[in-house]
Amino acid sequence: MPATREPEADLSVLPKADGSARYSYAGYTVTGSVNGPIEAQRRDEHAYEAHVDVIVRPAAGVGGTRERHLETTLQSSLTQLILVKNFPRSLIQIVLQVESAPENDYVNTKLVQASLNFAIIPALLQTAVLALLSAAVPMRATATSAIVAVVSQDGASELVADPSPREVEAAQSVHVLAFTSQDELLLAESEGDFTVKEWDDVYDTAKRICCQSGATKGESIEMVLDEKGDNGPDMRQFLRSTLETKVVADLYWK
Amino acid sequence: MAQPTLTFPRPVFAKLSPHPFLLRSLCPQSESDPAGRTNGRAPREARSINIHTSSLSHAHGSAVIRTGDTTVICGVRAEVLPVASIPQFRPRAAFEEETETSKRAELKNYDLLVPNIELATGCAPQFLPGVPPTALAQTLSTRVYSLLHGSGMVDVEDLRIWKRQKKEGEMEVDEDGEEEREEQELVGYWVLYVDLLFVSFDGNPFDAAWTAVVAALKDTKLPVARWDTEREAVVCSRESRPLKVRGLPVACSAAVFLEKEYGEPGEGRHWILLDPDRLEETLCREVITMVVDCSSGETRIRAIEKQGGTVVGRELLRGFAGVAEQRWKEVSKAMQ
Amino acid sequence: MADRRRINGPPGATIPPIYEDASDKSVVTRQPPRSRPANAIRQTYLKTGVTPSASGSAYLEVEMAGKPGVSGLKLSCTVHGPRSLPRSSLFSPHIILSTHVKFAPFATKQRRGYLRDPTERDLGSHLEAALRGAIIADRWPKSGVDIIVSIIEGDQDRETSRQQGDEAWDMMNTLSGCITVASAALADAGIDCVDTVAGGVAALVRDDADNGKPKIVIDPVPSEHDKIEAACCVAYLPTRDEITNLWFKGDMPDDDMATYMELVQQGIQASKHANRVLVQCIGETVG
Amino acid sequence: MPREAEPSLNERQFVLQALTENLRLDGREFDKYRPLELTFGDEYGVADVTLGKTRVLAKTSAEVTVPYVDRPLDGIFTIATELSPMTSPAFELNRPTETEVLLSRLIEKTVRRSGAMDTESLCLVAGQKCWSVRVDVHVLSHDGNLTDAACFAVVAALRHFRKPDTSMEGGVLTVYTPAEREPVPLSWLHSPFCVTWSFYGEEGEIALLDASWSEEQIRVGSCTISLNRHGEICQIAKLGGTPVEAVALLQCTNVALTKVKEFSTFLDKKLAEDAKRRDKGGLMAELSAENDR
Amino acid sequence: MTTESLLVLPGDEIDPSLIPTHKKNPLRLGPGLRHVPPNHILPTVAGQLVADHRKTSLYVEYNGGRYIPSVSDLVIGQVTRSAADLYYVNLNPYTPNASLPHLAFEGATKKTRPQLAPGALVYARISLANRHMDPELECVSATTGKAEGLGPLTGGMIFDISLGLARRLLMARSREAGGIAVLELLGAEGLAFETAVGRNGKVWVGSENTKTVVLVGRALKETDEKGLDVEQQKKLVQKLIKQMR
Repeated sequence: MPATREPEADLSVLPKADGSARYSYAGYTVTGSVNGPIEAQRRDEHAYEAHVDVIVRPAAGVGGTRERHLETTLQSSLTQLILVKNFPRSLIQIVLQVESAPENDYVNTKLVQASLNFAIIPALLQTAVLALLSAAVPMRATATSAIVAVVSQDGASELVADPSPREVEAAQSVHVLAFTSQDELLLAESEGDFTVKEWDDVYDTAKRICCQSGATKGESIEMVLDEKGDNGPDMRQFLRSTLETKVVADLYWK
Repeated sequence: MAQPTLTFPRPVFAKLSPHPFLLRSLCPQSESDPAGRTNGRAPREARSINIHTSSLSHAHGSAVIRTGDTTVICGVRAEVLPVASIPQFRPRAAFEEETETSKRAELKNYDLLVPNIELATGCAPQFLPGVPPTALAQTLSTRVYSLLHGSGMVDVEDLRIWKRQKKEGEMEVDEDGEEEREEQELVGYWVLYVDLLFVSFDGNPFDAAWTAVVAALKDTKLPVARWDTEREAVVCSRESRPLKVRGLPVACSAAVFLEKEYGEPGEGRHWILLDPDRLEETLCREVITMVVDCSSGETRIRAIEKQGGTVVGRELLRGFAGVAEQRWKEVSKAMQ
Repeated sequence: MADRRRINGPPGATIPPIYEDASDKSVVTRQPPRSRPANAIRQTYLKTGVTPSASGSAYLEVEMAGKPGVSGLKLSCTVHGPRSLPRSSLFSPHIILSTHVKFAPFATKQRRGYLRDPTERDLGSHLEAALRGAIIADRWPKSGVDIIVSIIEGDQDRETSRQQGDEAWDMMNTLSGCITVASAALADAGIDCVDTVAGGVAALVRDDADNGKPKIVIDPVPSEHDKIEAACCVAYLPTRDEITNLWFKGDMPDDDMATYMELVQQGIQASKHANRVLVQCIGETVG
Repeated sequence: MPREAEPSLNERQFVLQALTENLRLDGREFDKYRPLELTFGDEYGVADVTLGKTRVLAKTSAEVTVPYVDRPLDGIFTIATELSPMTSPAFELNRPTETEVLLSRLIEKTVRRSGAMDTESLCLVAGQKCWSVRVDVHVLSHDGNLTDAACFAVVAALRHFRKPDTSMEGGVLTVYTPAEREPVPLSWLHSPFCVTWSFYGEEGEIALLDASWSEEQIRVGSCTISLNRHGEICQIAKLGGTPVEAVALLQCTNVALTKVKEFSTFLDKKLAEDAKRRDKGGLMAELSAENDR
Repeated sequence: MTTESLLVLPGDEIDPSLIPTHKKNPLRLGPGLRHVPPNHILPTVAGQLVADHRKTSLYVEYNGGRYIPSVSDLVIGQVTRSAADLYYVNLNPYTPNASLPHLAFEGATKKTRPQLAPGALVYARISLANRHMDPELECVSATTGKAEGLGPLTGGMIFDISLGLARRLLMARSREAGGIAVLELLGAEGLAFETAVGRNGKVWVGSENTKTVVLVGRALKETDEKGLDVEQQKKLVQKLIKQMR
């Protein structure tokens, strides 16, 4: 099935959780729930701040080592966004349930995969941020994330935003970057074979996707123009409009 | 008469209030006591690394890595996987030509590389046995696995086991003799179990573990294997051949230490501590790892992992590539 | 069910390499018969403080016997504690020992799994018994100590298991090593013991060389002998002349009490040898 | 882990009082289900089921693997129902609660043990290769009556699922990718469903269908009846609780049958609709979409 | 009252012109905002920034999330157990209990204090709340010594509603300011019932008539979940009343 061209999201889809979101983009659909601040177990209790617990659940099969890795990555990033010091000794629990991932019709993939799953990080992070906003958990800033692959087309290498599984498979390098709403680099994960220069170009593309509406500080526009690969969506604008809808709905009575 | 001042011996200070302890040490006090890390290193100074290979007699390749107080042992053991016992096995059709991508997929889909990291050896007080692998252990294993595949160090061709039928005439079996006269059929693969055991843990596990993996793979010698038609099985002769290992990716990690322990991000000063030790790791949230390979002459980046903070931005990351190159030189020297 | 916390290999089973010469006896190049005197142990290397972050630690290595494919013993041991027991646990007037012995996956000729197997539990309990007799336990009420031995390389010959089909002999050497190395680590941790306990192994062997007449040797290497009739592993406190743990295995005529006693005696001898190494090593670290 | 909150005394008293006056808090009659909705995902074998505020997602997957030694001629068929903290913070991973155990057992009995799927058809090479079909049940939101919702989701997902096509030539097994050959459905024998009654009052004389979370919390007993549209009963589970009149139970079973027939026709309708939808697009459309991406 | 409003997300820069200023009384920061020294004011939640120049106050209007206790909030709690001299009361699930001293009731003495069994409901005011301590409750006004409607809630039924609705119901002029009229409409229909609204997203409804309670509950829930305005609330009430008769 064709993957969604534009990101879509619904907030507060789970009536029982404090906050929740369903996010789908580029073939990924993730539902996230947030509960907290709630009572933390003794082992997770921290005297000065809330413990952020992230659980990633694959659509099929039991979570394995790579889900743990994703959890570690997300946890360290989200802890930066949430004002954890507001809730000492408590727990903020984020569960991210993958509903579907883009399927590669050209291979029969195994259920349990051990390798890092780069492509899914943006979807997970985006869902988590939306769910946190829906749960009105106090945050320092929001964040947006993008994935860019460097694909070599007959010699010349080009940047592809939101690559398909096949493109990822054949890509020279794959990069996931996330920026806070203050334009700081929150997360950077790269894999493959590339140079500092290539990473620099990737950075520009990712930054544009993530921070466009917020900061169009002339992020090397000309480079953008002569790049034929699709420019990818404007994540920050997407985040804003999604929340706009929610807030308007919440405050319908005003 | 001098004021009695309350002073702790360093270890007590370190235990009671680690953050101020490290902070104080990093801030220049006076000429007499220059700024530096509590472990006596300069911020951008890594621990020297010591590599010792083929010390294990039951493994096909092995390495012991010592860097500071971190000691890790890696053993590579090869076992035979007959194609018959690969459920999803599918011979390559004649028309499909073999690409780098297809080879990597083959290596991955048939699980021919199996790395695992064991921390629960009491290598540090927080790692006691009798518990399932911690999130850290699992994360490390995943990172090693991904880098093993991502870096393409091992060529699946090197792990294939063939059944060869001579057209005519007996001739001595030769592993990579691609004579036209013989037709060959893929009968199995070598599976490489890469097991890592931490004997002593003092921070920066990934760099040490990865170095151990690379060293052990370079040390690996596979028995020469062939298909025995009588026994209907893969048999090996005593002589062995070294595993071909492409490139030399080297991992280089650092942690960001913030002046304010509980302050706003971006507030106050910060230090980038290369090759952090256990104490430093507990005090730092933002970490960065860059894997580079300069063996081809030019510097290629193989992986970047930066998370847990917002200090390291584009400029710092660019700069860090230089640091990683330096580290590569040191490690590749140690590999000799 | 595959372990979801580890990276699992292929679903189908993998086979350790089968060597073409393995089948015909002719090529089985047997170990040159034992060169050292019957009452001598192999060269042993012992070092403490290999794991600085632990309360105490030690590393023990027994030299390889001459031929390749035969590994010596490589053990590393860490001690954590004494530390207060968790609130949940019951009151205990003395220190609680918890011993773990784990083979590294690459320690033996068959790749070891990560989950603890019975052999490892046996070794653990033997070790626990051996040490309990040495530690002054009531000096730490309400506290516990963890003693972890990682077997980096087991004392084992690639061929023997096929010849004798019994790992027990190897296990005995391994156990005695565990006892010695743990004892060193305890000393390094400054945990008071009544005496330094050390392990020793003696075996009743039968060699064609001396036309099948049984004789007793200490610190036996199975592959150096045609047949091992029986063996015992003792944990022994030299100054107090006490045995804290004794593991005896094999078959001997039940009337032959003398040989039995002799075997144990020799075990004690072996342990005394080990003890010398131990004391010297501790001496170095302390002095 | 934080414990589930007990209902307040007021709540207990009131809900009972209301029931004796033939009132449910949401105004339903006693034998009415909350609105049941079913949506299929883009890929095969995904069923998203909502029952009021209860929401369950079932995902089917299949891969070729090695059969169990003791069952060389059978494929592997597993249903995994792990409740995550998403369902409620009271649930912890790898720590099955009673709810979880009961749920998985009921579904196991209803779907797997009743031979809803022909597992022998999953065997590819005797003793060597077989299909392992797996359904993962994800409870996204728990507002009561998980069992019925989950069971419905599982059956729907399995019937919607297509597994890769295979062929055997000269002893060589080939598993075709979706791009090569259109995947094929599982060989399905019958569709069982769960219908759960909750009982209230001293003799459990009051019986409710599809109890909500708050109703479940104060029930004195429950009974899950699993059967298919032909009225063949797969299992009945009345696990403890207040004893209930046998006659009453019979009545429950009769009502259950009518409900199951409704479920069954509803599912058939949904499957038909989905098939039509896909036919329009069809695999070719998918591929072209794949290409121009 | 003079208010401007716009959507803010956590960390957004707030246009200084929006920040009310006053000669003497200092700026009062309401919920959803934080002050980052020296002079940054940043939103911490997504919502509508409301600046009240008359009160020189600034806050973010939003709905949803978990209730976080704050002093002088009226809440409905459930007694979990009784200790030597206080009750442990749960305000919302999975959070630590609040404590309610046995003597924090109108005219309560060791003898006369109300005996509350586990599971009993109380309508209370939060007397102490801060991030480092579990909250404390009182069912009597410290100043007047009167209950002022606080105390045990007997009979009736409790319904969960969104924090936003709870806030609106508690507004002085809930119809005008909060756009919520469903309760008074039901009253106008001649239904006899009493309610207690807890800031922690709970409404207690008591009445002689069970039907009435169920009906009020459904009216509230539907209004909340469907986000009905006053007109729709009227229709809803009509519908429900018809159903009941």
